[in-house]
Amino acid sequence: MSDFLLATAGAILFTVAVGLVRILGGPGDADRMMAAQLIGTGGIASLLLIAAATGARGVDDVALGLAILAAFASAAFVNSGAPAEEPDPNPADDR
Amino acid sequence: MSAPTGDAPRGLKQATAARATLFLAFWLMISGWAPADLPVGLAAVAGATWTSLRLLPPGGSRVRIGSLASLVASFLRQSIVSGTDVARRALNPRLQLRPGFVTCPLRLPPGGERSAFCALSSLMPGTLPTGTDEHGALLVHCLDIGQPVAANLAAEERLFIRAVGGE
Amino acid sequence: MSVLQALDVGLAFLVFAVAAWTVFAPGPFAATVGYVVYGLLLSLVWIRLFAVDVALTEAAIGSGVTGVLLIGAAARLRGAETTPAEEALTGLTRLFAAGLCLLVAAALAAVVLLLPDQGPTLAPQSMERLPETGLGNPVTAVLIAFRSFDTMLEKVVLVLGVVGVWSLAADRYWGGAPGEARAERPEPTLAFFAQVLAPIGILVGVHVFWVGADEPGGAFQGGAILAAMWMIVMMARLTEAPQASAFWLRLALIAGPAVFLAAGVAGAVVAGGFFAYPPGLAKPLILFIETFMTFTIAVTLPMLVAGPPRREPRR
Amino acid sequence: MSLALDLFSIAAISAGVFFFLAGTVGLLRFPDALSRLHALTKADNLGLGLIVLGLLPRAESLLAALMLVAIWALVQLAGATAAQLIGRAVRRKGPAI
Repeated sequence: MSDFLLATAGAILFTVAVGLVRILGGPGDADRMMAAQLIGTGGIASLLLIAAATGARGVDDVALGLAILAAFASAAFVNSGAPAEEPDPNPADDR
Repeated sequence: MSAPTGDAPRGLKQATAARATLFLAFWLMISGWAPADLPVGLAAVAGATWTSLRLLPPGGSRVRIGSLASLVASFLRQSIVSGTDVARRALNPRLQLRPGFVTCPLRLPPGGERSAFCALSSLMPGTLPTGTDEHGALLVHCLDIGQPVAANLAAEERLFIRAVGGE
Repeated sequence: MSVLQALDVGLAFLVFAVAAWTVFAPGPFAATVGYVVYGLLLSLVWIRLFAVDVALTEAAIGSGVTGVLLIGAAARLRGAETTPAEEALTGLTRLFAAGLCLLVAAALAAVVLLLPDQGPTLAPQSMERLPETGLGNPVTAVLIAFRSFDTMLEKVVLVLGVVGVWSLAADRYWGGAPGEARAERPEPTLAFFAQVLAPIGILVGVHVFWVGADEPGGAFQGGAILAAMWMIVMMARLTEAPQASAFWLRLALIAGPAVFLAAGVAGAVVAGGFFAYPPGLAKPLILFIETFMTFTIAVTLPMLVAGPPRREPRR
Repeated sequence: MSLALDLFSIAAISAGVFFFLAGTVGLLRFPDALSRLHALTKADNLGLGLIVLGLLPRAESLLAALMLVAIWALVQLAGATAAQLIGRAVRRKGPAI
């Protein structure tokens, strides 16, 4: 059974890798951002499978941490784009 | 959020108790039942409850357990349909896609409940909310604009409003 | 070759491929996303090496703190993809830089490959003395007991980092708040996410810190998760970043190292050695120090990410 | 009984892998960024859900099983949020942002 779990973890990593090839190349930054999302979901899936197969302790907390932080890259991406309309206060001006 | 203004203190007390219970259950789940851990757990629960109340002040919504269960059941069913729908379209040799935007007016006013509904609908078949237009209607991206997207969304919204205690 | 070995080889290949992609990526943003993906893959690698503590650190820091910091920086640089300094680089300079990088990589590879099969290790001694600390997690014992002075100085470095970031502010912004003002109406999707996630993240962060005494976890990982929660609340514009001149903020920034140092000095008086813990009291003392460290880390990291003050201080 | 549970695990986890595969095929074939976003979030979230379902009978305790469900729910929340955020960014500024 654990061989099956490891094989499926490998299969998921493989499909994730193929997806990464597609979206890391773009064309847009939004496509690239999806790579972080893809590896987040796929990574957690294979993490859980590997943990179930190898019985490593404490992996639940790692999966929990990754799940909590899975949307942070996308949040930073849209957040950094948001204030572009306002003029950026330029510190170099007042020297 | 149709907040009843008269019994605000009681609503606050109830919301505090409900959220603290929920967070305590979550703490016990991740940390276990050992009595030695309990003081730290209670401190963490207090911190989480304070944060939650500060970020999301309790509104007037009264969650109905029965309606909530049917909403969860509907959500689970919809996520299976949704994933199958994407899989079918992706694996279909002719790639049956008619992507586009549909404008869906919502009855929920802007606020936490509306955001929660948008989060749910982004996991439903073929729909992805991408913000609102100037009239407050939801701009939904769909994989197939031939589907009755707006009608489906309105039906889900009715179910959602019932679950959070509207009507 | 067993399935597990095949998986490990595949994982290693994937990590290598993403690393190579990051180096050769077309532009800073693409490279940054590649780097975030690389970090996530590394947490899988650490799990396979049964280094769950490191996997937790990688997950918390990589997806939370550095991910947000680097993606924010890369998106900000989007308008100016090539700086004048970059344009001035000739082919020869680039070749020289690549050569230097290769040299460093080769030296590191040589060190790893030339290690004796039974590498020099202090692990048996650490495990032997572990019961004296009362802890169950040897990683925490090494960090807070066996090499505590080092760990204390690392936290001082973090505080110095904040001072460095703040010193980039223009004179008139000194003491002000970093980032944008709190929005009149925060963006609903992100606001909802932060409202739901932050309390849960606080529970997880405290749990990871607390469990670190006996299981994988610890002050740094827990503090980093708490830091990420404060960051998402600020990103959603539900709260503003505090003013750099706020007294409570300054106090929070130094609380961890200060308590740690005080415990170290007290050890010199009470337990007969700088940073020695009195026998029997080691575990409660370590947890006491770690509590303040967690708090300081949770405050320091968001301040590093928020950047220099960009608004005039209110008085 | 344990054979039946094993078969259940194998079936659910295999179905999960299938949906990850379908999501990647969607990423490869769908013509625009927003459609690819549908493929990514919906198929992969269902894939993770099925894998969690398959691992539930193998969990050491009830708490461990609940934890798996909580991890799944948090990933759902993250996926829903990220999809909406990226989707809105693409709609506003075009796919080339």
